[in-house]
Amino acid sequence: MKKKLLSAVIAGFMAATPVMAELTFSALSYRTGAYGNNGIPFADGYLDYFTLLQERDGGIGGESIKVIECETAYNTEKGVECYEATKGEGVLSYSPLSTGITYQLIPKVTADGIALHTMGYGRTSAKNGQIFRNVFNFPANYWDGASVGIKHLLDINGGDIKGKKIALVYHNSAYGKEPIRTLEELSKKHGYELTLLPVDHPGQEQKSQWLQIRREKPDYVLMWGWGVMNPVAIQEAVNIRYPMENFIGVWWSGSENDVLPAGAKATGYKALAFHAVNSDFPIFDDMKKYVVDAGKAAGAGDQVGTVLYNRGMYNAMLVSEAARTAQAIAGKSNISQADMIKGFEALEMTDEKMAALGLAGFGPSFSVSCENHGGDGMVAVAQWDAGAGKWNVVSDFQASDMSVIQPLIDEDSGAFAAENKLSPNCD
Amino acid sequence: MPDQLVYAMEVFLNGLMAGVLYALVALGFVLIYKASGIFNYAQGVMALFAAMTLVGVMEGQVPFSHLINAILGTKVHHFGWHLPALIGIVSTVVIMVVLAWLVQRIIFKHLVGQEPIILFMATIGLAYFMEGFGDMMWGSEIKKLDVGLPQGINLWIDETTYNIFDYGFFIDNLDIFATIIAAILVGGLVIFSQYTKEGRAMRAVADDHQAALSVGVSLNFIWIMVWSVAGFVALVAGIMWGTKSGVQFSLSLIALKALPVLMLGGFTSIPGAIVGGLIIGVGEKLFEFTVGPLIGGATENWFAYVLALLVLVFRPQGLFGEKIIERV
Amino acid sequence: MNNSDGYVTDDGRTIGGVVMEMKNITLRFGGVTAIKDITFDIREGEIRAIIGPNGAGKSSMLNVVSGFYVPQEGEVFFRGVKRPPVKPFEVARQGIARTFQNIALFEGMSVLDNVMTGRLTQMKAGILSQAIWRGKAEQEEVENREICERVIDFLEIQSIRKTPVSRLPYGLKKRVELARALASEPKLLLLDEPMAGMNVEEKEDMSRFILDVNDEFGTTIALIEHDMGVVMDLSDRVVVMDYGKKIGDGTPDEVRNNQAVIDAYLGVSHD
Amino acid sequence: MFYREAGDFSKTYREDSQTFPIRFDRYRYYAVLLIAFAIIPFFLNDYWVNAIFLPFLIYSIAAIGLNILTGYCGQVSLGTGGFMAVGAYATYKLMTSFPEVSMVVHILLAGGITAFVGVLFGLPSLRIKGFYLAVATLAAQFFLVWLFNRVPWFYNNSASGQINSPERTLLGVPITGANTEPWAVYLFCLVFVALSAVIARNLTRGAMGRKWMAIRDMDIAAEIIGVNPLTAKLSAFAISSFFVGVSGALFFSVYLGAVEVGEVFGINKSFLVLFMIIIGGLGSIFGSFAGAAFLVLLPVLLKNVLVTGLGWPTDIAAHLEFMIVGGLIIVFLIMEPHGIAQLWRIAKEKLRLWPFPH
Repeated sequence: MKKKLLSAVIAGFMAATPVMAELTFSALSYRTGAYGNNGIPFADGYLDYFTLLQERDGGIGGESIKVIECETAYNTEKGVECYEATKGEGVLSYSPLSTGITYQLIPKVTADGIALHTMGYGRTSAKNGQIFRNVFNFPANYWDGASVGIKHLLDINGGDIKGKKIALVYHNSAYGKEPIRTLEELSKKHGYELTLLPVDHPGQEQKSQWLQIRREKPDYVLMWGWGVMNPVAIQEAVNIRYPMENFIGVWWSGSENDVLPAGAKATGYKALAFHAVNSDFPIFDDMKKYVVDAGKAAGAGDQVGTVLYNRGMYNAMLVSEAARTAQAIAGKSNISQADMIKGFEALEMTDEKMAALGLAGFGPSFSVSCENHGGDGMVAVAQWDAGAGKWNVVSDFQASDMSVIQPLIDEDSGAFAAENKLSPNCD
Repeated sequence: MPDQLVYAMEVFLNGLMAGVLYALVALGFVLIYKASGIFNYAQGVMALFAAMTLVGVMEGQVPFSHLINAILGTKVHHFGWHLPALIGIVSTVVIMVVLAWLVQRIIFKHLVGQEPIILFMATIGLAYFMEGFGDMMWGSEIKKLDVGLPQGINLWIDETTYNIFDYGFFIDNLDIFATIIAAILVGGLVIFSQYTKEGRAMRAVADDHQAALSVGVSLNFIWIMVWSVAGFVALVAGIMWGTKSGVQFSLSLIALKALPVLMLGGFTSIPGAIVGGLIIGVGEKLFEFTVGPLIGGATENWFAYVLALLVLVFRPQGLFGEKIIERV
Repeated sequence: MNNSDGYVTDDGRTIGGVVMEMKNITLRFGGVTAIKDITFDIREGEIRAIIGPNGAGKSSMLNVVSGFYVPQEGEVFFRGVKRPPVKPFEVARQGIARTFQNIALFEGMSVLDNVMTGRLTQMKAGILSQAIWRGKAEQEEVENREICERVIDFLEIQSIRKTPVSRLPYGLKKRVELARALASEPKLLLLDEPMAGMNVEEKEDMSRFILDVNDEFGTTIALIEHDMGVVMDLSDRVVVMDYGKKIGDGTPDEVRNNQAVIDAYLGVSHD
Repeated sequence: MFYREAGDFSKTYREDSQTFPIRFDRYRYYAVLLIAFAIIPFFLNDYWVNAIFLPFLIYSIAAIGLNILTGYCGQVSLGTGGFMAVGAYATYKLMTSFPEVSMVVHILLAGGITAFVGVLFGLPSLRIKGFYLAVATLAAQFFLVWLFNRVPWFYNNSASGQINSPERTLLGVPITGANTEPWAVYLFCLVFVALSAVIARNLTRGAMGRKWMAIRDMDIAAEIIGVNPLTAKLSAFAISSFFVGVSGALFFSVYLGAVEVGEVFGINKSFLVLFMIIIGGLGSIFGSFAGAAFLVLLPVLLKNVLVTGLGWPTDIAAHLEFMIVGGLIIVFLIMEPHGIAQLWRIAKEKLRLWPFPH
């Protein structure tokens, strides 16, 4: 039995022996499991963008693109298997789309010298590139999100939220706990009062939390949710008639999947975003022309233009731009994994570049450096309009409050450095 | 009256409501267990599957479209029709009956007379299979389920309680509705089992397989029937939870909410399931309300189990089972 | 016949003093009284039978002796010491072994392992020694294996040593159960209907084994049996029960001529 | 022919009660050991170690542990994930608190701690039976996960709530952390696996094992022939949990290196290990290995065949995996409730007689 399987595995494994001729990227996606319904649009966007480059431009800098998709089901072990299975093929960068898997891969990619790009998730303190040499989490991380969320509240309150009551409804996991520290620091600074409301996975049942919100009437509710927790929370908020415009979710709580089940009453719900959340950009015409209509779309092809699709696409765009940068630096089109890291480290996203890509204003302009792998933490606020069935960005992209965040980052990355006997350096 | 007490009352009421939903899921377990001694772990997945099927039928999804497209390279997704809820529900019931037949025919026909634990494990296997099968058939995207159930705060209760305590209680219309449905469902089951031939046969089987056989009751038929009824209960539960949270993977986890209910109420007693459900619902909500803040909240996942565990340690037969006398 | 010291049976075996004594035992299940004020004793080396019609309370009596049921009233003396209400496994450790009316073997294990379970009370090796299978554990294993093999030879079940008991026919299972009980080298052996459901040959074998056990190892035996014939041939003294009461006690001949017993068996109406 | 035991007699009871009474089996066993220890290490790369061998070896320990409790003592547990978490967090606390102490010590201690916790949650088994107990063990599962997620002390107050295993060396060779060599971690785990298997085998073939099996087959009879159910059941819980704890410790420190409790040690873990012993074979050490190998290899195989081979979408492969695993559970329960181990046994009995079936 076992022997037979083994041989079959060998067969399957051999079927995927390294081909270094092209630029290889990995898509550690999850289309199944508890979070599958959010993983699908992201994966589709990520894959479609590369397909677009391939179909329209014949790849990046003349090199054709190969993307290996690997299903992780948001499961760390599968993630490791995917990494080990694909790294042999000269994959230039990984985007695991799971905080858990990110923590798996950080030591591995460090040892193997491969770039790891975690956009809006993962280990926040990886922003400190002097310690996490080949881990990148631009353009924004959770602590930026928390900070900008508070900034938004400051803006709509004329700069003063002293004595306001703010509740954080969070997924009771590593991911959900991320913003707590930042919010506590900020509450010291701005004098608001923070209530923590954990919701255990999966978050199907949140009556207790929302009854408490109804009783204590916090002025604002922030949410760090994921999966089914989001629609349930928004539904409950609607049920208790909580003013939706005072309810702000992180970017992982701001997709159509989350608001649609609650119907019309969800209008006004806000969510943070570090990229555009609708589909009126020139690139989508190309997307339609070269990918969807050509029948080359990943998945069902029905997700184009949704928030998570855009995020996947944005992620792919940043990765491919990093590859271009790497090609420019290396002076050759067929770049190595080491070149790719340099590319990430020197990446500059200017408005011109974005415009040229048909993505004018899709995301903030920012630049990466060795000291700063996290970009400028530019985050905007989007609001849901159930009538029109679309999200609208209602604020400018604004930077997070580094005076609060930087110390936290130094602390955490310092701890990591000490634990692993690393010395910060940029050479 | 002190606020905390008023709040506690509100929490209590909502606990009752939540308990009804738990009981609804537990009901499916009890039915099958009574009639066939099978502890059906797949009940939760059945609820998910039923809800998926309902949405799929109503929205005119093409079953297995992913698979078909992958193999044939086609791009089929929708039939392009939208059916009214009633038709959807009816056709889903039919599908659940077919499912019941298949389950009995393919699996449990071959496991008659096995120890309970083997049957239990078999249903875990069934649960896994149906999880994959359901996703394969309808896709794993989240689906909005709307069969026109009312949802949101009940204003009447809000006002009346406000006039009494000058604090308006929050009761979700959906929960009230669920309670009514559950009541009707239980009433229906009682009538069915008391006054119909099949029902009496079912009770006979529950009491004693051999005896039932000897008076010419077809076990096979009864079991298929029971699985069908359980499938129907699953559909109802699926609709309730699906309306709350949309139809998606996590629906299957509601089975985990029902297990402690069963341990409390005993696996064989329908009233037990209901009372057990209410106790768990109220217990976990009140615990979260009182003790939760002190120990950091999110206690609901384990409270029910620990409570059930403690009860069992002192009453191994559960709250409603009768004492077990060991003999050699 | 006085209870003070032993006596000599007609086949010349000397029976010693009292091993087990039941004084005024009363056992109830809820409202039902299964045993009413029964007193009798079992002596060193004798074969003692408890007989009576169905529902007379024989099995309950045996369960009291084996400590599985604790009587509401009365005292149990084992080798002169009053026995406090104890757990069944403690009784077993005092050297009382039994078989069961409807076989209670460990179906998942081989014959040998089943017999070896009879030695569990004697195996004391520490967990570490067992884990590495060295020293005390291994030595114990071998010693006890030898004892068990002797019993296996004695009961002539060598050939099925390694067979899973689930595959054995009824008669053999009964024999294996007896082997398991004997393996513990009991001071008192209780047999609950050892010949129930056996054909004549099997019954004869079983009777032979019981007698052999008694005079090879000098084991004291108490047994319940329906079959009057068998009982009368086997046992030295007989207790007769009916409706939970003792209606007769003595040698087979005495019992045979006891009017109450005759009534009980011929079913004279009780009034 | 191939498989002869003719002229292969056990002359002493010691010989007869050894693990492989038949010479042929014995030799095959030595051969396997030789290959595992002396040959495989030279042919390992990251993929084979991290994707196949480490999970296989570590799950084998967990399966052995659960098999002792469920397969030998008949107490079904759905708390395996929770107990693995205990092992993992115990190691984490130990290795960060006492960096200088050897990992071997830490892992064994973690096992011990888990054993203790296991006994605590095993106490109800004295009153609760069958799947009432199975469901009751879920209390352990959910409570432990909640606890490790809740109390910052367990993850040294790290910002993320994740635990990371820092680099530790054994005899100068790194066995945890980023810079480990495939062969090193493989051998490290293999040693634990081999020892676990031998110990488990010794315990189950001796007095302890007979007590457990007696309780499993008929607890009342067992008690009447002198088995103390308290000590028998609790010893099973303790030893089972010890192995599960060790596997959890390795799972975190050597295999994954970083763990978030809810995600890695959730209820699915409990079911996965349970499936391993059902498919592999209840009450069989070999079955524990077979089951672990099967469920570790199956997904990889399916992925390679369906996705890499046939180029199917990954989600379909994932769905199929669920269906196949679930289907196999059922098939095994119907066809062969004793799993792969039993099939293997039957095959051997056939081989013994071959080519003369009578």
